[in-house]
Amino acid sequence: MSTVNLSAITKQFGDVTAVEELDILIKEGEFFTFLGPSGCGKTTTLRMIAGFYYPTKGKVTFNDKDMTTVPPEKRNTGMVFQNYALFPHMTVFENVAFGLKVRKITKSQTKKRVEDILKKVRLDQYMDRQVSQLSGGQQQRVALARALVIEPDILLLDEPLSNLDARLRDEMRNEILRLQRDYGITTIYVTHDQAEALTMSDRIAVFNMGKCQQVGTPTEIYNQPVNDFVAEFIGETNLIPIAFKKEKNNEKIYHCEQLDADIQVQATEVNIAEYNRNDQLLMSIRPESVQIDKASLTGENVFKGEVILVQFTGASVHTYIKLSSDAIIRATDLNEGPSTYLTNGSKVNVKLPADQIRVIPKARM
Amino acid sequence: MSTVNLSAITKQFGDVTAVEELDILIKEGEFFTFLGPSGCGKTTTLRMIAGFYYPTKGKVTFNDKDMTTVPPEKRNTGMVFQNYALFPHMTVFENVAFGLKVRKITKSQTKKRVEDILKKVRLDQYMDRQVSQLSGGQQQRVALARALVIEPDILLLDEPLSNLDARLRDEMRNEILRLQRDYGITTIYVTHDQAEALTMSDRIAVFNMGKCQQVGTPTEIYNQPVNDFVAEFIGETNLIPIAFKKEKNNEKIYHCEQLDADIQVQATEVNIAEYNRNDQLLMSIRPESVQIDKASLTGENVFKGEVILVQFTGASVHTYIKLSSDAIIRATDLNEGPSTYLTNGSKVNVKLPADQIRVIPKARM
Amino acid sequence: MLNAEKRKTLLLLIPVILVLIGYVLYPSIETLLESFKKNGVFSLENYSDFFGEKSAANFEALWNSVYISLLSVLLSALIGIPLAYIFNRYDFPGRQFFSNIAIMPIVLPSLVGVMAFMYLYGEAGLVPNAIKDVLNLSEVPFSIGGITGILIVHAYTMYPYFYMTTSSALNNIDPSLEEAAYNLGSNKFKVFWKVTFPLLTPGLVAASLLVFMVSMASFSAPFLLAGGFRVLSLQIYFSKINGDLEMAATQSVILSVVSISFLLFMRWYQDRKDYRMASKGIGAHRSEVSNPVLKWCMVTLGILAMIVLLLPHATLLILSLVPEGAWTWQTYPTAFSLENFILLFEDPNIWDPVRNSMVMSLLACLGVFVFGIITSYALVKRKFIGKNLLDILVMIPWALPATVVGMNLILAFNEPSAFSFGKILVGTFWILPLAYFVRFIPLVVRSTTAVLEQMDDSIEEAAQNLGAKWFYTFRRVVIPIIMPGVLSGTLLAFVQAVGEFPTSVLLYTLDNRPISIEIMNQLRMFNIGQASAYGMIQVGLIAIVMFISYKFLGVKTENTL
Amino acid sequence: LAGGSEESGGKSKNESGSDLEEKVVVYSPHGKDILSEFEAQFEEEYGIEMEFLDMGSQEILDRVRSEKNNTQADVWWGAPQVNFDQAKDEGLLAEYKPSYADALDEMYHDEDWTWSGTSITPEVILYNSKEISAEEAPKDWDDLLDPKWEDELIIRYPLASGTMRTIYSSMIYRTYKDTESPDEGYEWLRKLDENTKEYSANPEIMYNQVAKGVGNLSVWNMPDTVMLAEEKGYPFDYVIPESGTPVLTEGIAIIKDAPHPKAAEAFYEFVNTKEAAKLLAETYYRIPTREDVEDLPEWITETEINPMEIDWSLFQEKQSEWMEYWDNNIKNAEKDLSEE
Ligand SMILES: Nc1ncnc2c1ncn2[C@@H]1O[C@H](COP(=O)(O)OP(=O)(O)OP(=O)(O)O)[C@@H](O)[C@H]1O
Ligand SMILES: Nc1ncnc2c1ncn2[C@@H]1O[C@H](COP(=O)(O)OP(=O)(O)OP(=O)(O)O)[C@@H](O)[C@H]1O
Ligand SMILES: [Mg+2]
Ligand SMILES: [Mg+2]
Repeated sequence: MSTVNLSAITKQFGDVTAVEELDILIKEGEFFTFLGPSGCGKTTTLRMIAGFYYPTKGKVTFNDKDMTTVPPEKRNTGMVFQNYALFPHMTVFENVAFGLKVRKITKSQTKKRVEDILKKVRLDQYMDRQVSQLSGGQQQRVALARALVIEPDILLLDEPLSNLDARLRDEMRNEILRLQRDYGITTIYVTHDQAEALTMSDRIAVFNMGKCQQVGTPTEIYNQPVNDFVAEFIGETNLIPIAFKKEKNNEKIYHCEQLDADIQVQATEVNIAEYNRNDQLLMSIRPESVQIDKASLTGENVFKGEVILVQFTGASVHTYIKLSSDAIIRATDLNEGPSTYLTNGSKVNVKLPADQIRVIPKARM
Repeated sequence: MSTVNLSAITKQFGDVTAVEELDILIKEGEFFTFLGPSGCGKTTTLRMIAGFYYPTKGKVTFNDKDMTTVPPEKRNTGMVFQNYALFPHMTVFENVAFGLKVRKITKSQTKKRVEDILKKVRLDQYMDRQVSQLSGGQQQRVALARALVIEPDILLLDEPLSNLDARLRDEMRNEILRLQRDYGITTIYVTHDQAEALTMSDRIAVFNMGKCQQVGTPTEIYNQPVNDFVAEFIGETNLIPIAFKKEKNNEKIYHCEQLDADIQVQATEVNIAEYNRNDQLLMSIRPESVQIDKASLTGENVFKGEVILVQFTGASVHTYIKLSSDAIIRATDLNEGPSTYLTNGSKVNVKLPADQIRVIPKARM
Repeated sequence: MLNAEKRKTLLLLIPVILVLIGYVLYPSIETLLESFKKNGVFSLENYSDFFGEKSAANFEALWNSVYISLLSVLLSALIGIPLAYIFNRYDFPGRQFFSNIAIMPIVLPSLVGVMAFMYLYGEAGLVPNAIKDVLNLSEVPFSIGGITGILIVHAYTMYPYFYMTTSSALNNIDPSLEEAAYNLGSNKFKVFWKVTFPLLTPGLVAASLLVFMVSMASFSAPFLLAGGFRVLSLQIYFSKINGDLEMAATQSVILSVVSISFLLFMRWYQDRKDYRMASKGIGAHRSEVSNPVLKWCMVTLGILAMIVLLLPHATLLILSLVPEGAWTWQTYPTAFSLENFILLFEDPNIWDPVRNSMVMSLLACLGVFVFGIITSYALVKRKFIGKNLLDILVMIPWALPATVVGMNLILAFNEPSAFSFGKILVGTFWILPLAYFVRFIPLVVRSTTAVLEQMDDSIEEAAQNLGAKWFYTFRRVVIPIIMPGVLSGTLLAFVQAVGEFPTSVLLYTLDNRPISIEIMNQLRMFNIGQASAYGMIQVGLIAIVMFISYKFLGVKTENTL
Repeated sequence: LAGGSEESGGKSKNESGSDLEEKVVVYSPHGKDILSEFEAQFEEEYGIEMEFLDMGSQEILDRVRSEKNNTQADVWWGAPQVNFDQAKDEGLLAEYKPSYADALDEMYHDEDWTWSGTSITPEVILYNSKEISAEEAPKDWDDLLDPKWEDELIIRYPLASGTMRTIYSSMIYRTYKDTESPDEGYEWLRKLDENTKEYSANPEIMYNQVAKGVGNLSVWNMPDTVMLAEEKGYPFDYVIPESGTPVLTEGIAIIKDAPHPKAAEAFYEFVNTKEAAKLLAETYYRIPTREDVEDLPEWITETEINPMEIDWSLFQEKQSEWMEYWDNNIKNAEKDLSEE
């Protein structure tokens, strides 16, 4: 039930700059996700919000109240630590009850709430175990329960589900979302699971090397990435360098060196990202948008290619197609059984629909 | 370069039975994956192979040599611990070099190999950092590098990539696979990422509550699960209780109470799992095999339903359709842009193709 | 058939058990036997005496000993833990310096130390009289003596046990645990009580044991500060002086039984919970403090503590600088000169005792260092039957009064035995290093155990998995991680060995006369000035050793985390 | 001159080297000053090495006892006769009758010559001469019980001190010898206890407390009191109780199975020559036992000592019991508690 505002935050450890000039405003009750490669400063940012690090520069405000140097215990945030940080001398129950005890909740009330949350994270029969006797995933769930049970103003979750199986993760996700919606808890979530980030988040911030690259809703981030880093980092994509050639009606024509061909792209905001005159340009097309067919295809941007690899990933099948000596494109299709898989070496036609392509600049480092 | 044979292994901690009567034979150079829900005994099994636990009952053999009570340092296994277990008093370099030093590799050789592997896990510029100054994912990669660098006979990886982003995970996967193939290292892998398990593994064992449910290749496991636990755990599926009615030509007819209709299933091995006469039966159909259309559909197993939820997950879109008061079915389609999404409440036709359904028994607990 | 694990455990245990049996159990058995003898024949009379005829005095003594010891534990903890916490958790100017000062009390030679206290705070002492004169009071406002005196001296001299074990344990606590507690809304106080403090349990248990047992056996303080006050250690001494060796033995046995019960109780208390910090990966480090007010409060506190802590040393210095006769009836010393030092240095052999003390302490510490590490490792990380028994054996040299330990060694080694390789050790150079070794085993074992209890097992497993043999793992992984604990234990042992008196006096010979004997002799000749000068030399020496070990080893221990 | 002494040293070595062992080991509580001086003189005279261990007399007894199987020491120089008696009973001492035996009163040696006395120490009442004038000071033991001295006495804790044990036992013995019962003596000690401010654990503390006026009276031995007053500037003076005072004998003995018996005898003789006795008296305030020493310092010749008749064997027998009684029943432990 707080807004969180990070203004121009920088954090340095000695010479290392972990976070640089970060500006983010997280709205009340929002489910906000930090996405980014390992070591890009997500944990560091969370820790500054929780109050374990003081920013080297910049300000942290909650609801317009300056919190930059307020000690952590006065911030009413609930955090799931990346390394769990469970109290080894307490049982599962005691670990989870800790925050409630501190808040002077009555014994019976505490017991009820702890049992409740433990049931939700499927650990009710482990209540009296020492935490060292739990498996990795069980420990992670204790950490999660401990943060959730206090129903904080701000929930900070640092990869809280990384050690859980898909099924359990799904349940936990729903639990988190339910809590977050019911109590309107502002939630900041760090995850490496993109599907998770995309399904759960109200908005996402994509980080790279201590800097924020893009902030937006999941569909914005996925469908309208601002640069190649974001496009490549979120979801699979095919990136091929291109150069602007000309504009024609409501289409733009780009030339692609690698394919030695022109590419037509719809001239809408969705298909063309903002870029500067001297930026290097790339076209990005998601594998699932690539159409392949053994028979010939009609329309714009159709190329011939050869299947070089078919990969099975459960629900879907990836097909890698070589379009030219240095351009390989990947297409994803739903798995309809082994009989439908293409075989290596077969010749196919590939279509890159003009309304599915996005032109983006290369990210500046 | 070893086979690993677990025969009738049981491990108890006090009253808790973590692993029960496990029989698994892992072939030389195989990439073998353990899959299963949190707390099902994966780590425990790995630790018995590495030699940190002695089985309460049963035998561990490598290449027909009984290793049950051989101490860990004589097993030449390389393990990535679920909690990393990095040496806190050493730098990144020293951590990774540890195993080589023990093996009396020369200084220059060690340096070369460590630098090499650190480059591969993208940590070359962190060589001289103390491990406490690394981010979670960076620490995990140190643990990975430390196990890989010694090129062991058997590689034991306990969720080695859980804290990495998708891109890095992809690279690391390839690195592991390359090493594994080049040196023929027998690899046992624990992961919660199904796509990972399905793409990388030669074979997969699915665990539940300390017991092995099914062992098979990824396609076997995915397409021919032996029971509802496996079907549900690996990939998404729709499960609906049915009862056998009659056989007709090369089709079997089952009755479905919930839909109040008969279901036709092809009578092949792929579509009908082995079951006993008094097993409860279920039909399983993967969401990507469910066909939906606003227009009417022809053929067998067609039902009418109403869309109740559309979920966007990046590359694909999930649609939940209510077929009857207590039967909801999920269908997955590729994401072809917001314009193609169905809206809640719209009436659709649903087809469950007879060759995509699998009839399975309920798992006995 | 023995599996590899069991074989290793056995291999570890054999030397440990041999040493303990040879140098602890075998000598102590003499005392036990003695306690069951009356005029040379076996009888239970001593015990029936203890609980019968003389029970009033004995029980009074026992009770006094126990409650003084418990209070000493409490007071030492109250001083040691907060100091350790402040010096290890907050970064403020001079932190390193203050934290070194904090262990200075153990440097004070015990007898001279207590006397310095009396000169400071006694009825005729400097501080009460200075206050009286400044405020123009008719009476001194306070003076120490009696039980309060004993407790104050105990707290002062024993809090370093708490300080050092707490410091090394604190450095091993994963900071993210405290952060988690803050995050859940606890204030500093709560975090300390509910998280930090319980996690320090292994260290606190170690320190409590050490302090409890030292106070049980403490001699100088009750003797000097409350001559008539009955405690068990004095009863033993008087029984011995009165020539009733059997009763002395009986009382020693009772004292050990109490100490060992305390040990078992603490062990039970500690074993109820788990203190191994097995969180995933390694947490980030020292939390930051940027409150200037707090910072300066800390500095002030540091300076104040330093003054109080160093006052006895200063008194010792003053005493050593006062020429004979210049501070007898006078409230304040009337003259200063280097006379005492000059007198001392006129003796050409002045450095002999110094060298002896250093050499013997070094030898003993080396032994204790190696033995302590192996033993605590076996105690903490290995499973075997009879662990409690081993633990008791380890603690016996600490539970028994020092004189009794000395007597035991005499009885055991004034004839050839297998453990002395067929030689008579009494009367040779080697008996004293051996005595120091035996005396200080518990110190190193306890402080090492405390740190080992906190170590996550999987770190060791990782090393083994990488192919490291047990010994290599031990050397390269375990030892560096537990080094702070081991070093603090060994340093304490060294410092105490240099000043060790009660066993030295029974065992020294012409060739290995240590410093403490020299100080005692000066005292006996009423040369308090020269005794203090010698004391100052000892203090200086130990300070140098501590400085060196900090410079060369301390730097490394900082890196361990 | 230097050459001459060197020559004589060499000569004596030649003379006596034939029957003396190469060194003599002495255990003694006399302190470095005395011992070093005698070491130098002895080595010069006999040309053999003297080694000494300087430690308390109780410690010597313990040590001699513990070294029984492996004797290290030759001579035990200095301890009250009770210690020697105890050692004798345990069979730790050798017999030796010195050449000056005739000059010793039979009070000052053991009947079997296992030890002989070298000096005597009379016990006295010690007072702070800055606070109490000579007239005011108590004149006899019984004066100490006067209520005006309440909380003025500082007493060295008697159990641990030979001197104090002797004084206390003597107080009991004064009446015991007639009544055969210690009760009157106990009563006397109880009254003394009432006037006692504190019991000090060691002499140093007692001196300090008396000197600084924490309490102004004590009982102690005469030589130490004189020495402190004259050498170390303490404001002490003493009164020899009129009714008589116990006199302790300090002795010397040769240890049984001494490794260097001949040298031991030489040393035994050497430290109790007339010259030596005089030196000890003049410089170290020790009253010689020999009756044939002349030109003794004034403080010895001037003061009149009235030695108390004491049956040392009775002391030996009863002392422990009496002291234990005192410790358990008389000593007021509350005293230590009550002062804050
Ligand atoms: N030392 C122990 N004492 C008691 N029970 C234990 C101990 N270690 C593990 N267990 C229990 O054994 C079961 C299996 O644990 P294991 O660590 O093998 O699970 P896992 O499959 O690795 O799970 P995860 O995916 O969560 O890591 C769990 O239920 C766990 O609680
Ligand atoms: N105490 C420290 N001292 C020095 N550098 C540090 C410290 N803590 C973190 N860093 C560095 O700061 C950068 C950001 O770290 P952070 O933990 O925020 O990454 P992250 O985004 O959480 O990564 P991951 O996904 O791997 O957990 C990393 O490069 C890390 O090495
Ligand atoms: Mg992180
Ligand atoms: Mg696990």
